[in-house]
Amino acid sequence: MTLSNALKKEMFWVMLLARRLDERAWVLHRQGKIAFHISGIGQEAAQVGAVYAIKKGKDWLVPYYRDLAMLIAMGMTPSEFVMSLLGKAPDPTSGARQMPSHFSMRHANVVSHSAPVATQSPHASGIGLGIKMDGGDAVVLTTIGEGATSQGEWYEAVNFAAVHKLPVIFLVENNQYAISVPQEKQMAVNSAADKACGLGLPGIKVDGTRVFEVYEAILEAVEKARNGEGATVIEAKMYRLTPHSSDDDDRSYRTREEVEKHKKQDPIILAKEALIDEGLLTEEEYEELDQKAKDEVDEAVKAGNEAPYPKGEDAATPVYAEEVNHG
Amino acid sequence: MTLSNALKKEMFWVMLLARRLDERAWVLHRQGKIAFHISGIGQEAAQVGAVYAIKKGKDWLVPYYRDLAMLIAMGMTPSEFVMSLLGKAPDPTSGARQMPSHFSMRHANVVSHSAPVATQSPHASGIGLGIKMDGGDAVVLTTIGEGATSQGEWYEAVNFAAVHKLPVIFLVENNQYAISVPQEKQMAVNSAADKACGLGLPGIKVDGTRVFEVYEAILEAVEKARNGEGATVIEAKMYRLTPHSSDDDDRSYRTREEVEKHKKQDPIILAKEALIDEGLLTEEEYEELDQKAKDEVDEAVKAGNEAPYPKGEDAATPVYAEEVNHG
Amino acid sequence: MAEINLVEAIRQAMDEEMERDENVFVIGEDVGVRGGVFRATVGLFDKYGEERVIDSPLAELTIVGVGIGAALYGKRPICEIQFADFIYPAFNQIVSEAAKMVYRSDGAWFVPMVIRAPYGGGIGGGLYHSQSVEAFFAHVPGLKVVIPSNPYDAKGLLKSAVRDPNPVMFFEPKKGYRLIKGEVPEDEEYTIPIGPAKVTREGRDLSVFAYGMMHHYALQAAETVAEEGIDVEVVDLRTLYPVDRETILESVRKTSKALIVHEDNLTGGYGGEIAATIAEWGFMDLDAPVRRLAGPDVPAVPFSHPMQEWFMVNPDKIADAIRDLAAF
Amino acid sequence: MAEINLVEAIRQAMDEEMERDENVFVIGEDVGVRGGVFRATVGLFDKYGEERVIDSPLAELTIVGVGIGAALYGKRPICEIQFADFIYPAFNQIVSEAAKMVYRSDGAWFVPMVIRAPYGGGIGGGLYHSQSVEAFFAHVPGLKVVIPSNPYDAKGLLKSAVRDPNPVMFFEPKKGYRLIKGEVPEDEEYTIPIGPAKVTREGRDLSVFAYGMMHHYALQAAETVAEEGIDVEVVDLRTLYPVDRETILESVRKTSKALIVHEDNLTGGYGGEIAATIAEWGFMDLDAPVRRLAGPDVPAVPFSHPMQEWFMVNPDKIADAIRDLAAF
Ligand SMILES: Cc1ncc(C[n+]2csc(CCOP(=O)(O)OP(=O)(O)O)c2C)c(N)n1
Ligand SMILES: Cc1ncc(C[n+]2csc(CCOP(=O)(O)OP(=O)(O)O)c2C)c(N)n1
Ligand SMILES: [Mg+2]
Ligand SMILES: [Mg+2]
Repeated sequence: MTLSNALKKEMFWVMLLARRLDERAWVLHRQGKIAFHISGIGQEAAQVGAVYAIKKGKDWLVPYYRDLAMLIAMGMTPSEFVMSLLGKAPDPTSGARQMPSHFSMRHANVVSHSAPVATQSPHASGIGLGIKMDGGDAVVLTTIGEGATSQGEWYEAVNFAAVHKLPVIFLVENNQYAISVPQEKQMAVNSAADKACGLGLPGIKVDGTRVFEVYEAILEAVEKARNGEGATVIEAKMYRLTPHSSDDDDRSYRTREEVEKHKKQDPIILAKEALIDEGLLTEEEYEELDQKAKDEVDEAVKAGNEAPYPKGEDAATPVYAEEVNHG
Repeated sequence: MTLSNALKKEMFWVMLLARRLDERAWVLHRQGKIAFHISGIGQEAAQVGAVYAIKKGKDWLVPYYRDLAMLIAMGMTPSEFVMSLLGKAPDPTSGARQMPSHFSMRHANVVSHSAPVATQSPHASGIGLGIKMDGGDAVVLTTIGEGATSQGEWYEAVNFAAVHKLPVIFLVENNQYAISVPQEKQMAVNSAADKACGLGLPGIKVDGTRVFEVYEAILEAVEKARNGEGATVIEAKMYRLTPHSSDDDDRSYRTREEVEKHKKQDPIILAKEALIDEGLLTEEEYEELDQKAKDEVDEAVKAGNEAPYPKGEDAATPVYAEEVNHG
Repeated sequence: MAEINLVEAIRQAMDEEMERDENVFVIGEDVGVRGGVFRATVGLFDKYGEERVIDSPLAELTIVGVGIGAALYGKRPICEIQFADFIYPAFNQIVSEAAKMVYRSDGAWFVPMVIRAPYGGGIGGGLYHSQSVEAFFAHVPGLKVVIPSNPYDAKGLLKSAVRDPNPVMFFEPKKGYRLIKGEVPEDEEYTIPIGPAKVTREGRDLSVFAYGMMHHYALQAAETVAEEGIDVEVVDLRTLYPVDRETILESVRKTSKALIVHEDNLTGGYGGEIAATIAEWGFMDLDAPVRRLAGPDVPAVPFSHPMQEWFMVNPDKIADAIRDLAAF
Repeated sequence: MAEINLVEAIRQAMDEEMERDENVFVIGEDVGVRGGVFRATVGLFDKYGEERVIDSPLAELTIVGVGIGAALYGKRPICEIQFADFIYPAFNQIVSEAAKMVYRSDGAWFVPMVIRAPYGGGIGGGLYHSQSVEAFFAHVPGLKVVIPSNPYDAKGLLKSAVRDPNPVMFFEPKKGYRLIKGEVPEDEEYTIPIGPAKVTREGRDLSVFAYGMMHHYALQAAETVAEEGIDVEVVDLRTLYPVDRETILESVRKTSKALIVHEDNLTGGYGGEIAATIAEWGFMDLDAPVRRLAGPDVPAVPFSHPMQEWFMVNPDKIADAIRDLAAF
């Protein structure tokens, strides 16, 4: 399936919107208006490319904390994200219980994420198992950082999916660092995709800075999964262009030159160039889109600022399912 | 290094002694004299072949519960084993606190084993780390069943050893079952050795029913490890000729024909034939050795029967190191 | 009514629930053709097939983590952990994930699942086949912790657990699997609500709080001392978490003396919570110190018989503790 | 004497112990060039090199499991878990292996190691960067559990922990890392024994038992109510396991009233053990119910500020609980 021009532009728009929103979060943090931000800057191509290869509403997404662009692609609005940044009551992911970027969108089959890395991976396999049991043809896309693939949890999840030929795509967003720790201290293989051979399923590498390449790679894996051919591990390689989080100072472990070098591979720039090359975008249109993105982000921040905080005692429930009252 | 004839015979002797001891444990169980036995029958070739490739007293062994023959090769006496079978006070592995076959021999660098599978694997890597830190040239041999390689614990242990190029041999004793569960429900690869490629270290397969082949394979890995070339995963494939343990009834999950077929590959028979073929053993000598083994086992059982049980209140200590009193 | 043993009651509960709801499935080590190492799943593989009775890889994290995923999807997994001692590899999935899902998603996501595990000593299992692990979980909001003491309760509680929309830790006193027998209705379907403790023997002189195998022993001890004129009330806690504080305090109000019994290590064990409950909200009713009788503070039950006996709480030790407290 | 903060005290302890004994090494996530996400290992990488300050893979089981192996070999690992909330993947290694090694080998093998982890809420960390985990471990024979409440103790206790031949869980109140300052001798080397609790404020009217950040707050609350004429004794438990029952009971003997404070969830929390201790062995000294003030029974501290405040125990809430109990 080749992407229509309209879809290509839509994908670019989502990347751009996610980027502007993410940048604004950093600004809010510098202004002292939010306590914490963890960024997806540099990873938008992989995230948007991947999500466009699955069917929204039918397929499942089990994301991790950097997947802001993925969530925007799935329909999360900027203002919903800002609610969680500010810890405001309308935060739809957790009612402001969780830190920002611990995503959840039940209506879109996006599973709630926690902070301990790799815990999501077995869930993806379990969802895949459920789909298989029911004879369905939905697929599960789950993401993780390359560092977190060091957890036994990831290994076990992939192993189970491989043994049972489950419809799961294990996407590793390899941004080359786990906070300060570089890939070579995590693994003795060159790529997280190389781990697949030890687990008996295909392992694919893709350039994670190029949105349409990611799309193609994931789509192939998705189609296989949908056809009952089982799971795939895909590593999208890119670079974390920001510090790990707003609590991090990355100057202690990497040079500015290294970071600057990778800024030339900024996925937004690459996608923009690709669209311009294909004649699908002009500089002017880009400026318009960019302005629109900034405007939407402004709106979102405004809505966030106006929204109320939860009441303290709202935190008393729901601990158990029977306390849930969405009435 | 080729094995001297004397060593070959010694290895055979150890296998035979372990076998007769193991068989006696089954008899004791049938007689109602012991509560539990977990057997190494069928795995002696791999165990003895492996241990003869390391240097006793210098190298380290981190075994698992089936490694009776390995322990005999390391110097554990039959009577010491019988003490643990009977839960008698002189049991040197645990003072009769642990179930039988939870080995430990500190003076021989054999680490204490517990029951939760795969927990030993990270210990092996940690010992390897210690050796490397000190610039030593000892190596660590650690064993595990193929089923237990499904645990994240094993993956993490091997990964760490691979990343740090530690002197550890991860020997997988693939006896084709984890209690009732066959290999294909554990992994989607053909061999636990194939898991190595995903972890960035060599993975070697060897016929685990042939003691001298195992010896050669392990020796090569040991020499690499000693030379600073890092860890190896080795799978020795054989067949569990007995039920999982004295609590198991294997007729529920495998046919008698299947078991009988594998009895033709009994490592004791194969080793005996090899020695006879090489002119190192005659039927008569074999009978003598066999009688000697049975006699030693008789002695051991006698010693075990005569030994006292621990006192109940002996179980109160040592919980902490400062309570240890070996005076 | 038919007399069956504890493990058969558990088997029946699973069978009936699998029959009732096709979303219910079993996953664990050796639960398939083998029917479980304690035979709790015997026959289910033949009846429901390998898709619904899944022999997992030898990995508890997998069992629970995959179970959580399946539950999020809409299934009703019953995860079997072969021995409670082997639940720790799944600790992260249970505590970080299953327990916190409802809260962290503000009620959007549920994890309806049961985690079954045989626990407890006295069966020659040594350090790693004898452990009691309830205290680790009866401290985790979002979980429910259930321990039955007899076939009737086991069946009714397990059926409720399968239907519960929350993760339920269901610990089974393995020593009682064949030892503890009891009447269970044959044709009539029933459930027992998760939550309430139960007064299983009325008495005036003191209250014994126990669960699982120790509850079974407590009833025996109560009979023994009854002959000596001590009238013991026995409360089977059944659901350890959330705690049924009301039933506990009501009993203390009546007897003014409390003895808590468990086989797990004393310090930091579940008994502390019951003692604290009584010391805080039942203080004015108390006529004597709140006593706990529990396993000693050594790592776990040793293998060798005399040592095992030394470790284990048994009816005699309970009777002694009752006499002691009654005499206070 | 120099005034330093809590995290600097911890850094100094590690530095001094690494200097003293070349077998001591540090392993954890981001402990190397980054100096730890809380900066507890700053400078150690430059001073001792990457062989002794090891950036582990992102895997807590690895950190602890490899640490155990190294300890068996003869090293003295200090394992850093980045947040206590992330200790669960290592639970099996800690509980099944480290804790049981001495006992199961009848004293042949030791595991001298320290597992450090920042714990506790009030820092905007939400559900997974705020947890208190001490109750899980203060129930496991073979472990020692230590929680310092000030720089002086932190340094002295951590040095003892490194020298201890047993596995020591060392939980650090992260909210106090920079907030809690105190005098620490500059040139003079000292250690503080693991085991004894400490009466940090003498008083007659009631005893408050606390540790970590809550001990810091308890002292503040005691000062507040002192102005109202309530004379509070404060006991810093410091070593939670094994429990120093004697110091606790001695204080109750004196004051006859006990309030236990922790930030972890109430039910099944560590306070239950202290309350049970007092209700059993201090019963005759009591003039009032044993009170516990603790976090509510919800999964963990929520992120949003008002909800965090609702969850957290603070000096005002402690003062209120003191007034309440004093008035009994
Ligand atoms: C179990 C666990 N341990 C530690 C952490 C702290 N932590 C959060 S993110 C992170 C690094 C993750 O690196 P990687 O998996 O490569 O993902 P990235 O952040 O680079 O996208 C660490 C160590 C955690 N969240 N969970
Ligand atoms: C963590 C854990 N889970 C379950 C068990 C119960 N158990 C003991 S041995 C065994 C099967 C082991 O199979 P494998 O690793 O292939 O070794 P084998 O016994 O075949 O030599 C199981 C499930 C255990 N000991 N530890
Ligand atoms: Mg990364
Ligand atoms: Mg096997």
